[in-house]
Amino acid sequence: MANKVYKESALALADLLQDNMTIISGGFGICGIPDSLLAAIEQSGVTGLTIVTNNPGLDGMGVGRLVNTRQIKKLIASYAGENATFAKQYLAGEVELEYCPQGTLVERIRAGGSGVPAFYTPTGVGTQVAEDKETRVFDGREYLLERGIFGDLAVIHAWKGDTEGNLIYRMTARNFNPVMATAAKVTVAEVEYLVEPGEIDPEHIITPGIFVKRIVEVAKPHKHIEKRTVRPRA
Amino acid sequence: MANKVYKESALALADLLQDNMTIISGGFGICGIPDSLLAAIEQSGVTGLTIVTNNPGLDGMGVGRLVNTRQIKKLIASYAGENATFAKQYLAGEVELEYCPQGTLVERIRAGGSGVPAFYTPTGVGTQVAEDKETRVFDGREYLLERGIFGDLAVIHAWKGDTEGNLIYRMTARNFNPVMATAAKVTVAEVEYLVEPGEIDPEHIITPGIFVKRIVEVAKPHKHIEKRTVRPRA
Amino acid sequence: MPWNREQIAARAAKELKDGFYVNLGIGIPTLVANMLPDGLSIQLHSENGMLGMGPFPYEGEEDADLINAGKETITKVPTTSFFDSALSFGMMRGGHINISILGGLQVSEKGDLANWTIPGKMVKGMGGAMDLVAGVPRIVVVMEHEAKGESRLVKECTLPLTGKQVVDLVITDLAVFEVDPNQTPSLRLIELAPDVTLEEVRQKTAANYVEALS
Amino acid sequence: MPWNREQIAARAAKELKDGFYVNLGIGIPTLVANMLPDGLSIQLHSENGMLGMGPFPYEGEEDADLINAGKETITKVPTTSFFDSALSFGMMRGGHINISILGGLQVSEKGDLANWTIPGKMVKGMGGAMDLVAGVPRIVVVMEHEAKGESRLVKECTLPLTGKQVVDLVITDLAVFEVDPNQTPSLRLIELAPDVTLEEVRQKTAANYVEALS
Repeated sequence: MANKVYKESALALADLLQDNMTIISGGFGICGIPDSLLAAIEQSGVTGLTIVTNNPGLDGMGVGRLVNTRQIKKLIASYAGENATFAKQYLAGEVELEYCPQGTLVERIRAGGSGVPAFYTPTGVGTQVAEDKETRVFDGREYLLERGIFGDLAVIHAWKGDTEGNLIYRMTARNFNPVMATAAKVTVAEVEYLVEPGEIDPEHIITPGIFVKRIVEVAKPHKHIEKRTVRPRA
Repeated sequence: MANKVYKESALALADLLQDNMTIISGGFGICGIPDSLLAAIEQSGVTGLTIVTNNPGLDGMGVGRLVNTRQIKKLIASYAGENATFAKQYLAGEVELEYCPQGTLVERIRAGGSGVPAFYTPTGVGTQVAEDKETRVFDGREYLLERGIFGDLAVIHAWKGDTEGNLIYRMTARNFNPVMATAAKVTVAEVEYLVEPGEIDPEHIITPGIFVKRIVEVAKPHKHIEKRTVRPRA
Repeated sequence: MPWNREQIAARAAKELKDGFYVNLGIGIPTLVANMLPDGLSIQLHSENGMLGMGPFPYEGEEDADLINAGKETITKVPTTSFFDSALSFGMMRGGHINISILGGLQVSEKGDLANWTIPGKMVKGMGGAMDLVAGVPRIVVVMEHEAKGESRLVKECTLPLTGKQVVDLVITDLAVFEVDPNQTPSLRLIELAPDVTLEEVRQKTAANYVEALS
Repeated sequence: MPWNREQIAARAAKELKDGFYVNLGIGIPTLVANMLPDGLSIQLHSENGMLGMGPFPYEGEEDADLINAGKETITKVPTTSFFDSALSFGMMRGGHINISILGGLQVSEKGDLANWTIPGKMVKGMGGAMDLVAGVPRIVVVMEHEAKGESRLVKECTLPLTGKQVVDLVITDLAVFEVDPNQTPSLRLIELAPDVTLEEVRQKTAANYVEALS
């Protein structure tokens, strides 16, 4: 009987990683990032990667791991602040960066995962995002043609998953993860809690198991906070 | 303070209904249909309607109510079987029918609700669905250009909703409802249980309240079963 | 002896492999649900927003909110998930479902499928059939070989198409054909029902095909 | 006396109406969250997948899984819902969010906005800003009137654009301008900060505008 469960991130990825592949990675900032899977990619030493992610994390954290080791050839992201090493490499021309507005980025990934090769969007019309892109007017308004994105591999982080690959997320750690889960030849999910089928209410499942080929439990990951903001107790 | 709650379906719709408007209606078969809201539309007597729904329900049930009263000018649907009155009217040329493949239909509605005016899809290439539509080749495969749909009014059925308009659904009664909730100038939801904000876990909410302008509780709706299939007890 | 409906379904069930996500059409395909190979992990997809379909409910346990694409009452299983129609069709169009077993009215020798309407006769509709054939990588059609004495395996479909060059395998009451678009003719007879002869298939098949029994 | 950052935010907060869904950018816009008009139902949207944002947590109650678009720890409230990034940006692009209050680097007299990068200086990115200005029906920009002695209200933006003709209202430390694309010039001065003179605004504003104080 088909088994999706792997004991370690490195084992889950071992036969999947190749130089010059396209990897889609979940997370917003360092929230909801598949850090254990990214650490395994770092350790593997694969290089020439095209990484699709909202932003390249912090120095040595999340996708930032692969920045430090120069495993990335090209980054497709909506934001690249907060990572000084990436900024330095980019300004020195050592890494490619394709800026994609965040909503366009997630819609391109959703399109790729759902068999839509291209769509029109109002976002970016008249800006440098529109350079070299087709435009078209519908009902008097101008739109850009944007293409779907489909990766060789997607790595995502979920809170809880069952052995069938059904996943749920926790608060804003959900972000890009469920969409990215749909948009690669192979999706590997790391989860904080691995449970049996039936333990997650079928009404609450966000990512159905069909999208998840492999799953690995990463017990008690250390989650960093990028900007700790608090208020005084009254 | 803004109030979305209405006491009755008729009151929730009273100032919204107009002849010749486009109404998007949730449900698959007669499962998850906003029958109370549709009954109020029937009662109102508005006519010349364009109805977007997966299929026109059964005789006098769901959208079938508006078939019997001849309030529909045009139906956009993926399926029109199981409703003899509609079939008769259609074969007599008394009502327009635009067939739209089910996946294209829901994607057009999703596009309309999320600001995407048009997208390409492989569905229907080489069939009568492709007649009069633009085609385009991406990466060696042919696709059709399909337009988004955005209604004047969407009527949907949910299981539970809070006064802010956050909604959850029950099993396969979810179907088109969450997508349709996003795609109209005004969305009115009928719910079986109206609760206070906070009573639905924010992780479980399927339709955030931003999409729902009005909400009405329809206590204990009578739910019909279209095809009762059972197995013998062992 | 030609296969009956159950036997056609049983032959189709052999196409299912461990770990597959499967969409079954209405009619003969529905029967496949009762013939899933033992010990394999197979999840059934229902276009109206469900993966992991269970059998019909026990009498008295029917729930109007839990139906399949044929509007029949069903049940859930431990692996079940529910979702909306957009995600459901994203699964299809995006190639995530491994195989679909569908009924057919006509299949052409190039693998075109017609199965959604008979003009002037049926007011039904394509439902999700066009999405399935456009998105699912393996399409198996199960149907009677003939309708009213006319072959359903044809040179060109005369009924409105569901999809062009989309069929991979056809299982009729008489035989099994595969469609290989890289060969001419594309249609290849690969299996006969018990006691059915090559001659009988020749007589009852309007499409060109190669006899390629193994 | 020109408005300080809090006063600019307070002026922006007056644009919020009962029942509004509101997206606040980073910087001065964030301050608006503390100035929501009492008794109104206003839900704050966070692009990373949340509606109904609460205030910062009490010390010790921060949760790494609960952040806003500025990556700051926040809290939930009874009306909160969580969702994925696709639905979040569908809300923006689809016109469901009523108003967005954003920071700016330059606003042109036609309502063009530049607020995402200074070439050669910043390696940041547009994040969700281009989606917001393309989709949200009312865009309010809050910014200092000048940067290093140069007007930020310009004839034509020299910095890369976030969007063309997208700004509806500009609130600076000196004044409030509305943009009415049906008038020439489109930019209209409609309000002054206390003790700020028309003369001072004239001197510090590079864009053409009409004085239209009510």
